[in-house]
Amino acid sequence: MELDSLYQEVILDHYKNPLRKKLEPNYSAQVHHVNPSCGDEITLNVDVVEGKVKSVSWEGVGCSISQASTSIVSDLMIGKSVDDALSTVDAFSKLMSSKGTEAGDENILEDGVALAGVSKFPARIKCALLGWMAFKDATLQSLNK
Amino acid sequence: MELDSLYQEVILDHYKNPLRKKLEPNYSAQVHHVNPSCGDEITLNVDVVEGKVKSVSWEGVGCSISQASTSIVSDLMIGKSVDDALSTVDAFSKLMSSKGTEAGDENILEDGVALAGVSKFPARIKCALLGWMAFKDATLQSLNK
Amino acid sequence: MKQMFTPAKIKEDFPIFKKVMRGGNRLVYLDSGATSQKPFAVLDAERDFYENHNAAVHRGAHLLAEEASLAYEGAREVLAEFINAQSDEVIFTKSATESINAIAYSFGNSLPNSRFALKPGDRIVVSELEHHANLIPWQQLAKRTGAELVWFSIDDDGRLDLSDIKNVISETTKIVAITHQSNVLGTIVPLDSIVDRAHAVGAVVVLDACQSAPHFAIDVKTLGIDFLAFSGHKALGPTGVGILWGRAQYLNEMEPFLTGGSMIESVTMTEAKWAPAPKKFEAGVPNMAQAIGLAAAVKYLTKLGMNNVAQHERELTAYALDKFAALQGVKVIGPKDNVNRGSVISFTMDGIHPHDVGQVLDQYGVAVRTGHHCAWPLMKKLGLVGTTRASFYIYNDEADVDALIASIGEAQKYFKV
Amino acid sequence: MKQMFTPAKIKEDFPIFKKVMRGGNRLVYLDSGATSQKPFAVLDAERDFYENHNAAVHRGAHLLAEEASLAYEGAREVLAEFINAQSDEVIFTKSATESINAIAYSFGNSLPNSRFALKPGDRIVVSELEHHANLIPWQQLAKRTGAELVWFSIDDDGRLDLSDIKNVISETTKIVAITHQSNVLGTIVPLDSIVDRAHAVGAVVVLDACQSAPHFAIDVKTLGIDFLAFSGHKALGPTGVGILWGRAQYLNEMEPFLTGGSMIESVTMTEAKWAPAPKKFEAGVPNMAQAIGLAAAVKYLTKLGMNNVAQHERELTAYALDKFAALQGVKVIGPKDNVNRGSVISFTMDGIHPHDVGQVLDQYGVAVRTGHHCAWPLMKKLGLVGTTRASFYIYNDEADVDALIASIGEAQKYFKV
Ligand SMILES: Cc1ncc(COP(=O)(O)O)c(C=O)c1O
Ligand SMILES: Cc1ncc(COP(=O)(O)O)c(C=O)c1O
Repeated sequence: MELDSLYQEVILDHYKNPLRKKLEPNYSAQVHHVNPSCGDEITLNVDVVEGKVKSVSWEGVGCSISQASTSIVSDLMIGKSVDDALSTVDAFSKLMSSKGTEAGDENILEDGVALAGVSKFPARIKCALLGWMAFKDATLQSLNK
Repeated sequence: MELDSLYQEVILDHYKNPLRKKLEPNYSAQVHHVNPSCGDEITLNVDVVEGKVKSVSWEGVGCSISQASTSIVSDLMIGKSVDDALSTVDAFSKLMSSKGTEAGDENILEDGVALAGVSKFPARIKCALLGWMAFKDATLQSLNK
Repeated sequence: MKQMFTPAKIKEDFPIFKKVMRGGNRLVYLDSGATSQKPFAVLDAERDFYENHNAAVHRGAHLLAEEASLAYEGAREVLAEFINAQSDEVIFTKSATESINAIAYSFGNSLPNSRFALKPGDRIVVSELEHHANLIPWQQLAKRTGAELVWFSIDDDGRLDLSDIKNVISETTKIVAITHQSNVLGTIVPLDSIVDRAHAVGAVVVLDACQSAPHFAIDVKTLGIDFLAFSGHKALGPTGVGILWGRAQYLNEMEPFLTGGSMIESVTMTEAKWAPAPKKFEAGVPNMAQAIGLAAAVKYLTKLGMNNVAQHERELTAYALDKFAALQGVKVIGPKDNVNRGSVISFTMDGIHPHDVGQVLDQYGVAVRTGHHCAWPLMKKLGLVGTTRASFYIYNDEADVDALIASIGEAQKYFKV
Repeated sequence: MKQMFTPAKIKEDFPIFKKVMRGGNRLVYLDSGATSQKPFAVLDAERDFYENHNAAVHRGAHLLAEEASLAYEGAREVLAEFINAQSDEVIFTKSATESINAIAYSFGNSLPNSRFALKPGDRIVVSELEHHANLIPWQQLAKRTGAELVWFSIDDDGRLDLSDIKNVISETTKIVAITHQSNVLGTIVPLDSIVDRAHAVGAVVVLDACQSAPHFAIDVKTLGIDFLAFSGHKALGPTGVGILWGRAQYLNEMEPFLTGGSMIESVTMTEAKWAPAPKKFEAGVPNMAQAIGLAAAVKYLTKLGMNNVAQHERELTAYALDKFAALQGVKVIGPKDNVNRGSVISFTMDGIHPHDVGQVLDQYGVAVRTGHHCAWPLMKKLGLVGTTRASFYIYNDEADVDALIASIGEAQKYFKV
């Protein structure tokens, strides 16, 4: 069933038990992102210290894809250098626009590869990207401070 | 040929030698009417005296149908009572919307019946009506004075 | 009459029902609230125009231009009859969205001494039920003119709260813009008291009929409203065409919205005078094929009979509401009884986000809409991120409802809720 | 390349050429300047959308909505490529008229401190060649903002007089809105000096490409303009769709025009925030089938090759101008040489009004346009009530020109001039 390529077990797990879903009081930037076509919203805090992502935390409402994806990106980025983090976001964006032709590099994206199937469902790509774009935005804002 | 039902000899005659095509200095109302879809314009003077159309005169540019029709209406109305004149306009309007099913009453419309064929050419009905509508407008304005 | 109404036969008029959906399923189209499907009659009418009569209307001295003009003006007459209006009161726009913006901009363009001019202290009234298309244009008009935007609230059942109507529609109110039927909840708005009060204070009533005109008979004279807007694509018609109706008297007084060719009486380099309505509001070469297609659509509806359409949808909604009432973990949002409500059912499911519900339903060929349905303020008022919405039309039947209910069960299984 | 361009074969792609005209004649369609005919490819693309993929784009979680969105956004990419733009710079409107009004209203809506805001003392520049669609919206904008409307004159040949360009495009100029090719005379406007001067004073250039985009290759980057508008229906596309292109940077800064669904970032009862372009400028369910049809049209054109199209029309125009030069009592209005002119020929006939010319031609199956061609100020400048206009396109050939010339002779016989 096509559905199974979208809703991998990993995703449903993250959805039921999202990681880092509690805003940390310390952050270098806070962003609020919305998916205007479905109404999903998240607030995401990033704390960048000395060129490294020290913490990522978030709050928000959304579908399983956006919640799981935000959970995945938040956990994945902690400890990475900003450069490394941003290129990881790029790798994920590329995967999302692959129309199902790519599987994603598990060394780079870790649990993120479970979202590969989303790229076959154009309407859901925005859901998967919500958290990643929020993270990117917050990280860039941190740099500009 | 369909054309011949549009361009009766009478019409071409009126077109080449239009009647009353010189503005009279005495008038009870002057109107300026335009056919915005083709740019034809006429100025028409009506002199209504004691409930009778004393004179009709005009100037303007336009196609053979609008020029001939204005010539016809101008000449036809002189001497008529206002009531008679207005009901003659109505008879002509009705003829124009008859889609070629009516020939027109020659006792009422005189040369105007030559325009009966226009009703089969929807794009030309406005041309044929230009002078008649100007006459009606000017006559009604005369009454309101 | 009823036995004539056979959705299975109607489906045969709609080519899209041959489509094979995900999982090899048939199409269970429950998204007519977003856009309806199109019968052959509409596709053929458009095509006939292009193949045999295509020319710019009101221009050109040739046979094609004549035929195109007759077809286009004929379409206007068909639409006028559909809502019991005069044909020179019917304006073809590209959509209901354009229709509503046209009214708002036209009012905004009017001279200070005009009845349509708004100024600080004047009031525009809407409701919490509005689709963005009947909200944001008024927000913007209020902003441009300094007028105040005020709204009717809703009660827990999604019905308008009219208890305070005298204060909401104050003496300073110039415009009341209201939806006829909520696209989210199906609520049908009681117009009589609103129209009475609006007219008592000298305001005009603008009706968003997007969700009503396709579904039940509309008579603008009986309704007593002043302007009406709906979209062709929700009424079996082509995309790219909408209707704006206004009382002749108002249309004549109003300033135009879009300016350009064919809407003028005369033009110089610095000045232009306007043609009478409807031309004044139809600048440029119009959406001729779409207007003609929409006329074919309303002819199709009229042949079915709008009262039969309404009855069919009412019965189907009753059937569906019964099924929903029996479901666990599923909540209908909006009126739960079948009184003054249309054939739109919004619902939420415990533990599954609407977007995920829609996705599972799609796997079973069931096409619904999910999200805020362009009525975000309503969602916020209801404390929801979104709903899943099933909306019915002439081609739907009980088997479609059964498929919906079954796929909801599958979603619960899939998400283990 | 040239031998590939066979109008007789192209005609076979256009169903309307089977039409039998008045007097039993074949259709000699010389009115593409008003609207073009449509090939099967376009009609089939629209129909395929309705029959297999119809749904509201950007909404709904189902397969049809996905397919509709992909098709619609795919159409945007095709159009972007056609004019060498980025796809998020391409906005689907209902017509060129709407496109131009959208720019004018968007500027009018901008905040006082915006680069697009106009105030008394600012200047908008147009030309005497303009179609009403590229004149009245600017008159209205000038009226609403207090800005001054100024224009380039034309010389006796119908060419723009740019000798005074420094004064016409003054330092206070904010907008230069100009036609690329006159729909009446065929004059192609030299853009380089206009764009240079406009940019030197900080003004934006709005190009009315209605008569150019369908007929020769357009590259917005090379032209250096800031906004461009054209209509689909003149470019083999369906009615009810137009293109508005603007530089991304400007679109991002501009206020929206129509407001409603799908163009927002967020909405409350009192406030709305806008989505990025192109969505910001596409409120409501869009004209999906028409956008997709237009994409099929420009694909058809691209396959022919826009340079081949231009060359074909140039050769046909040369052939026609030669024939016209040999006629007695017939005067070509506008450029008589075949340099910087398109495939539109306006003419007057001694002793016969254009409307009567058109009528006689129609009797011979020759479809032309007559009147002021929505360029009334130009007519007045030329001292004419109107002209008869023949306009050529890909499906026309020398036999069509011969039919035109022969029917002109018949008109002279009929009216005995
Ligand atoms: C030069 C020019 N500009 C603008 C327009 C307006 O286009 P439309 O009526 O399709 O909006 C036209 C055609 O009518 C035109 O020829
Ligand atoms: C109630 C209501 N109003 C307005 C609209 C806007 O219609 P459109 O997007 O066709 O302009 C819609 C549908 O989208 C609607 O349901």
